[in-house]
Amino acid sequence: MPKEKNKFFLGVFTDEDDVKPATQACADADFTFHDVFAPYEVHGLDRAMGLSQSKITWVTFLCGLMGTTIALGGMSYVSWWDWPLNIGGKSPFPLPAFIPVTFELTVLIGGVCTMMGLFALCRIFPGKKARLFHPRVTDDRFVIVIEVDEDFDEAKCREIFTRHNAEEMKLVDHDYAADPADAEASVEGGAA
Amino acid sequence: MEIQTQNDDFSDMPAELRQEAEQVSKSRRDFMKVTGMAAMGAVIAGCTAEDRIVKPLVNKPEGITPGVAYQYASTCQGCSANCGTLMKVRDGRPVKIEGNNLSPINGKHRGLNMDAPKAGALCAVGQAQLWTLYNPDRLQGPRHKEDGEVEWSKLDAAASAAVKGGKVVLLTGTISGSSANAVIGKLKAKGAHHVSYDAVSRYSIAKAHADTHGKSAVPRYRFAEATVVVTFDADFLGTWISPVEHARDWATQRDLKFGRDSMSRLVAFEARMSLTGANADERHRIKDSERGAVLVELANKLGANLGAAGKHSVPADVIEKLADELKSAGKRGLVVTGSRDVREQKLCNWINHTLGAYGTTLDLAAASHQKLGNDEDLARLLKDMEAGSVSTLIVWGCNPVYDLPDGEKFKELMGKVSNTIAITLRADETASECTWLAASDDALESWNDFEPVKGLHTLAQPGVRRLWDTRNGYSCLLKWMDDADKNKEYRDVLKAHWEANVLNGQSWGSAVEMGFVDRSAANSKTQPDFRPAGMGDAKAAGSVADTGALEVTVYESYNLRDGRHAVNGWLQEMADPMVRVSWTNLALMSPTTMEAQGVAEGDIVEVSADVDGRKASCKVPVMRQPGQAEGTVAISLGYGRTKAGPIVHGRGKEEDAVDPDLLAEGVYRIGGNAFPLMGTTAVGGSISKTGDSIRLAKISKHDSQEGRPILKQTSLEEWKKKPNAGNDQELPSADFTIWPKWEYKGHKWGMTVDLNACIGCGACQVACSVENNVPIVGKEEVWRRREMHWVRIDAYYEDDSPFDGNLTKNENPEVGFQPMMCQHCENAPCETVCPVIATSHSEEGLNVQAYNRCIGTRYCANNCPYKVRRFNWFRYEHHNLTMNLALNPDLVVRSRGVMEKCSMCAQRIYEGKRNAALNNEDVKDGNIQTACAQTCPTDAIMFGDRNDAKSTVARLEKDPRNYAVLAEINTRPAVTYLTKVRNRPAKKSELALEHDAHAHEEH
Amino acid sequence: MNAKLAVLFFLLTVGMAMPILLGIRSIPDIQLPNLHTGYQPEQPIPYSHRLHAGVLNIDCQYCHSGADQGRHATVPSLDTCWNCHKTVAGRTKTAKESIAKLREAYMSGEGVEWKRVHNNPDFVYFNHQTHVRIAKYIDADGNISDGVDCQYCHGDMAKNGVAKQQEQLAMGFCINCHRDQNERHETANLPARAPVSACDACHR
Amino acid sequence: MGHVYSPLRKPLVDGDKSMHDITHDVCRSIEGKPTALWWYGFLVSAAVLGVFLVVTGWTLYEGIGVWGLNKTVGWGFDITNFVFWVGIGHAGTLISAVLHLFRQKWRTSINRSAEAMTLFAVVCAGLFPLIHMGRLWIGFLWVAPYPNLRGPLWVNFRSPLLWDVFAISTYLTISAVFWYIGLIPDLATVRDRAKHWARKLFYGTLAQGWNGSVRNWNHYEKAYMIFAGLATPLVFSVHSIVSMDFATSVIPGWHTTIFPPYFVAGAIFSGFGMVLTLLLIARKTMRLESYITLDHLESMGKVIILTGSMVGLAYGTEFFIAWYSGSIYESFAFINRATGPFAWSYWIMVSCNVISPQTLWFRKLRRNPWFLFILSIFVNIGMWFERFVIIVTSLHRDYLPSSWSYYYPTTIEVLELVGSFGLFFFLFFLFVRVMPAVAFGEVKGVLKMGKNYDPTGASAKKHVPHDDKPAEGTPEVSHA
Repeated sequence: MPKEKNKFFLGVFTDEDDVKPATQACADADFTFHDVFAPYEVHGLDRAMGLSQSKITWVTFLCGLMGTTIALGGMSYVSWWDWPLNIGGKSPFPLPAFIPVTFELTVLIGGVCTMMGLFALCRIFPGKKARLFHPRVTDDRFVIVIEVDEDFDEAKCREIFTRHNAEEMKLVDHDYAADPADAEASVEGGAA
Repeated sequence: MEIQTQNDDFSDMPAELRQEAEQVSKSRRDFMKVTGMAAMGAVIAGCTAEDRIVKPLVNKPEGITPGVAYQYASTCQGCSANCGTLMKVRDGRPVKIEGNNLSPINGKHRGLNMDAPKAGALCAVGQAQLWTLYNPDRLQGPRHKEDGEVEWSKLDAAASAAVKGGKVVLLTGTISGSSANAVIGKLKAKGAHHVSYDAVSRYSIAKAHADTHGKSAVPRYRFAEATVVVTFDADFLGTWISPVEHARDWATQRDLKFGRDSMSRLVAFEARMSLTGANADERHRIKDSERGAVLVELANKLGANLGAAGKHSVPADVIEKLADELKSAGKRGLVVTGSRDVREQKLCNWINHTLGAYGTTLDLAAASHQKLGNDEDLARLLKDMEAGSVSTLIVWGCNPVYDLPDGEKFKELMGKVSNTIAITLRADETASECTWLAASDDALESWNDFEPVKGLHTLAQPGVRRLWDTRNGYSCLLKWMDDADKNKEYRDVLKAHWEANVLNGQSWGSAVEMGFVDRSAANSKTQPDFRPAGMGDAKAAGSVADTGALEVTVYESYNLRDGRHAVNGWLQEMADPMVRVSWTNLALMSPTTMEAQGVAEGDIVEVSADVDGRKASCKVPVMRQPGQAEGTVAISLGYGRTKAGPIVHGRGKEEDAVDPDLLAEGVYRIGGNAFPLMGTTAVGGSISKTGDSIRLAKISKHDSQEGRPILKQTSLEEWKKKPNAGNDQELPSADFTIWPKWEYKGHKWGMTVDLNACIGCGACQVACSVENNVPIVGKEEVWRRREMHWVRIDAYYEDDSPFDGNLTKNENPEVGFQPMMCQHCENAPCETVCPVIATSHSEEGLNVQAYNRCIGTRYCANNCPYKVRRFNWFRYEHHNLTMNLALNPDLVVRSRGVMEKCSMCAQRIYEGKRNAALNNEDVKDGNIQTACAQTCPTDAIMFGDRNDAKSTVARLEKDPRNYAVLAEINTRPAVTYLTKVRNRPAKKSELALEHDAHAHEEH
Repeated sequence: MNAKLAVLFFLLTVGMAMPILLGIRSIPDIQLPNLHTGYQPEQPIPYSHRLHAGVLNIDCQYCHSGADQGRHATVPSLDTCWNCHKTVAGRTKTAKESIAKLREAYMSGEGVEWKRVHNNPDFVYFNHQTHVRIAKYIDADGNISDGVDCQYCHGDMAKNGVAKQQEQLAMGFCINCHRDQNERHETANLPARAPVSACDACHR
Repeated sequence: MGHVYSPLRKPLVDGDKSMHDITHDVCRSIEGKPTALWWYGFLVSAAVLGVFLVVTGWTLYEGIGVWGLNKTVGWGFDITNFVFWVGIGHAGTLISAVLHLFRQKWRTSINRSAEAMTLFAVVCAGLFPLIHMGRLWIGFLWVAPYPNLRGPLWVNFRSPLLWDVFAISTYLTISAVFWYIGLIPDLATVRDRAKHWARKLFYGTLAQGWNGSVRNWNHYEKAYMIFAGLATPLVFSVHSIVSMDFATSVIPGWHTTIFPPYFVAGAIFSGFGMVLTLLLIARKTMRLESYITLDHLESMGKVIILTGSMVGLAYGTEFFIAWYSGSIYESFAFINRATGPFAWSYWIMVSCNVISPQTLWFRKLRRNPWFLFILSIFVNIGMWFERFVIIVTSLHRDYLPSSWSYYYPTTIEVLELVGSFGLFFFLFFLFVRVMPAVAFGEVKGVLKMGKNYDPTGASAKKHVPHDDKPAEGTPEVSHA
């Protein structure tokens, strides 16, 4: 986030087939994206925005590995190191019998950590207030939010947005947030 | 174990304790207080630490440490065999009864290994005697029929008056003791009459001998001397005269361990399938009415000239062969019969005499005193009562209203007697008809003496202070007859009598410590001469007409005997070992007979018959019994008591499902009373369906082993040719394993069961239940297959016919018994699957179960191939608090929801190790015995250290007969079995294996 | 993935797992909270172990005479107390009162209801004789002594007035000692006297 | 960059729905007043749940003895129900995760409720191993390896039952996480439509401030893929591990190496059966015919016939191996299954699981919702009996004939089975009332799928590019 609070220029779209090329065009024009908003996952939009691949895979991998280590280490400790009991005449270190729990713990710890990693990377947490740039951005509107910085050329941006059938364009303050309660109104407006 | 105690009872306790205890009133709660004080560790109640109170004694008696058990010798009074016992007394209460290892009646060499210490055998009934002691349903004080509870003084006054005038009759069971007879002699001296009778009478034997040998006595049978035994309905391994002694003796001749290679032969002719018949090498099914004819024919074949025998179904060549066998056995042959017909007994006597058996296999000189009942005396008494000439009747230790064939009539006749007094443990059928009920001590809280065999005097001493306001029966008699000893404790009377008559200078202390004094060496060795004239019309027994009607056979049940143990929960639940249906007696019929009669299992039928001109009937459910003679129905005695009171088990009161109307009247009855159907000769009768049926509480639902190699067996012939005959199953090597094997460095406990010796009596089962606090659960739970016994006896009916889904169809199958307890597998499937390690393997080779760790998933039980784990489905508790005193304090009572199983008596193992360590020595083979091995009358179960090369168990591991059940699944059990060898020609299936083996050898 | 990264991952993973494992390892040494340690109920007679066992130096087994004879160490019967106290009247006021109580309890035959301090649960079998008379205790240096000191499990009673539970006496307490001793017995070549650490030694 | 929409593809959403229509259609059911039908279903299931609570309470109070089990048959309805419900719990994750990995877009309309079904089925399943413990009050704690006063005594990692503890709890956790992650965007939509403060707070908390940022979608897409990747082997592992409860034992009929794949196939079979049952009900009562189309049903029908035949093959294989092993115990166990006292349960199993699905070879039947509904019920019954057959018939006659016995279930056990359905449906009704039952976020993503569908097939070769870029060579992919 820039230190001095820039204004935002946003364009609202209704079709993913419009927003994707529009984003691409904005990226090509070297505009600084604040963000792009979509009601559902639009494949390729992140790439169009110029985002690289998510790092969350590393979280999963490392935590999964940790799960494996904890499982194997813990089970070896419990059955072999701490008190090797004679159970059914079997070895105190029955490796094949450890496989299921090792697998489960790998998945469990990997999975739970991935969830927490996702929340951390997305910076979301229970109680966080969602900042919306359009009342219906979680329903059926796509919004491209461009930061109004030194590279920004409003005319060019308007041109790009219009070319891609933007429903609405406006310049807003940096603390702008739409109220979802306006959604119904905008539905009627949109329908008209 | 050695008797390590003072030679006395608690009346010799230090005066202070006695004083203190006497201050406390005798109510039950106070009793708890006394024992609570004595037992420092006894847990009173509560689960939080803050609540636990410990109240030490004010004065501690010398020589008794709280928490330490002491053994006291005594005599079992469960039946009239009078085996020697040792009471394990802890904190003033007996917690276990075991056989006295020194007793000539039931002491045995452990594992037949002469170096090993001896152990004392006891049957299931003996093991279960604690129940009677602690059951609070017995009389807790003297009573009057109408007035209820009375003072002793009032009763004494009335009884003394009654004893003084008129014709006084004392009616008892067998009373053999020297001092006991002295007391009764004193009463007789005052003009009273003494009549004794046995509910299940052996008077016919005495009577026959009176005629044929001039001596009215039951001989002492010595099965240890016999090589050929022929039994005609005498269940000598189960209930006949002195079953523990007979079983022990018989088994010594069946032993093929440690190089012995000969076996006695047992041939049985019987109508019902008895325990003896099940163990016979050859068994023939005959109706009761055919018995005489077979005896006559056998006698004829042995040289008697009794004329043609009547009709019977046994092929002539069988009898011919048997006669040859007997002839070659000579004086080592023995023929016995359980018949109540004197003529048949005489035929027996003739055969035994002809064989020359008197003096070897049966001894009339040193006769048995175990059945002294005199049926003729009884008949006279009945006549006198009818005539109204009896003014006072004292009934003691017997229950004629219940157990006389015509009990109803006896009850009627009692009305004609002006004074009726019962000396009794409980208000049973007879006592409740008496005016006065003198509450007698239980056998375990009173002094007594016996002479089971001529010259063998045994003592019974109390193991506990009287629980309630009761009195020794002899003290009662002495008081009532106003004897000089009337104010003495009976112990002192007994002691004085013994010192004068029995001890012969031996010290009283040593007699009490031993529990008996053996003077039988002084017996004459000469047998009375046979008097041919005495035979009389014996041959007429051979021509009893077969009416063609359904014959009714009644027999003494193994568990309840003549009914005196009907309120014993342990015995009710263990069931008769042959029938294995708990909590009722049954009308047993062969499958074919059942079909012919149109009845099904569980149908309640009324069996009725004309017995000696009297109409009698009995209502019981039907059960199929393969091996029973066609056209017969067998019902066991001992059930159907109406005044025995309820039995309280882990699920509450047991109720009779046969007759709910009775229950509504508050009468608890289990099964039907078959005594009315008891006749001298064969009884013809009929059965009719009542339309009701019940779910039978069967211990086992399936009797065939489906051709699986579980109970392995062979014949003597084959075994002689090939020592591993019957045990030559090829197994994959058990040595291959992907894991390193665990080593057992110190002890490695194990058990060997000799299937040749196991007679299936179930003594181990009850011994185990008593030792290990195993609960009884009642009919409903047993029906659901939830009996808790840690050791069960599997009975397999050997059968060549194909699997029919339920029971064998073979009409005369062979039976094999196999005790099955936790096998303590080295590779235990149960251990692996427990999620919380509630079960694991000890370093001494045992599969241990930590009950308090168990969470009750039942996975271990599912995964147990032997199905020996028992789950506490409910909280099984003793609803009667005094019954808790019978619990063994050395191990816990399992709560609900946990799995339990045989621990190989861990508490006894640790005790043995502790004792060895105290003496700074290694554990000797035989010094540690599990409860089952300890009591086994035939030493079928042997326990020991498999790592000790000299131990019986380790030596038997090398025996070619040794095998592990289900060895093919490689569980490596610590319990192994020895192949059963039958002394009969090999069967085809057994031969086939042998030929295969030969074929292999040739290649 | 290059080799450097692989090493980094491995180190990271182990780095994450080790503290957890070491944490578990250290747990048996941490005394987990226990309901019973420190239990010191008020007794009907405030019997002072400090005075009797400490100052007067009376042997534990003089009173707890069952300890080498059987399962229970036993709370002494009143005649044991009275043996001395028929002549010893006590000096302090408390002592005099207490002895008067004892006298009353003994003479009347009422007895004293003590609160039990060391309570094993019902499902635990413990035998004093085994530990006091039979066992050999081998310390860390290999010195063998006959019997386990009372103090090992009961703490130093002479420190306290009224009896108090000082050790945890939970299964961990027992089994850790059993297993240590087992090893030391092996080392000292005393296998026959090695304590059993199988379940059935205590749970049966 | 844009989408190419193949004319060969049929639309996944019928009717001409806009994105907002979809939002509205789905949210309507959780925003408006519940329908009478919902109330009816909810109350009935709550009542049945009440029965479950009562009988389970009684079982805990009185002891496991209130069931009909005995020393030979230690598991009956309890573990049968457990395995049954775990099996049901398989299709949800499978539909969601595996189909996601395989890019099967038809999953979108059903995956949410299928996942919910998984979750609730696993909840029901997890209850039974708990209830079946003799001492639940300590057992639930003691199966966890936590440091304790017992010193070095932990848990037994050799025990398949402990593997179950880990497998089921992992499966429940990961399924819940997967479900919740999928829900977040939809919850954000619901939040933004909410009027009442309480709803705002509730959905706002759960949606965690999600605002559709593509920066977040970037991580989300990856994470979702990872979850799908984790959940897929998990689906297979869970029932494999459950099968090891039996496969690692020594009891003939249990000791079977083919159990893991056999159980997984059976689980998918039963899971699809249950999904079908629920979908057909939901489709009818919630008027979701536009979203759950006949094509969906047909696809599921095909899965059922495949897995049903696999299960049939497994039954045959077991018999073959029992004979081929030459073990008398093993062969008897299977003969006893088909002809013994429990033969009735065996033949119910075979007719429901193997014979009845074969009717689905006919396309007409595959596309007949009523027929499919009846069939799915058969499959559910059959699969319950499969577990019953495996558990009870193997146990009741194992090695020693002396211990052979029968098993008479008690009313309590039957009520617990019925009651568990009460719990399941109670949760399900709660779910459809509170959470968006269709993953409308994902449906919107496939809305355009098949919009160029040409039923005549005439335009098969004639691609209609939507934007300026030609899409030659990629006619079949749904995205570039």
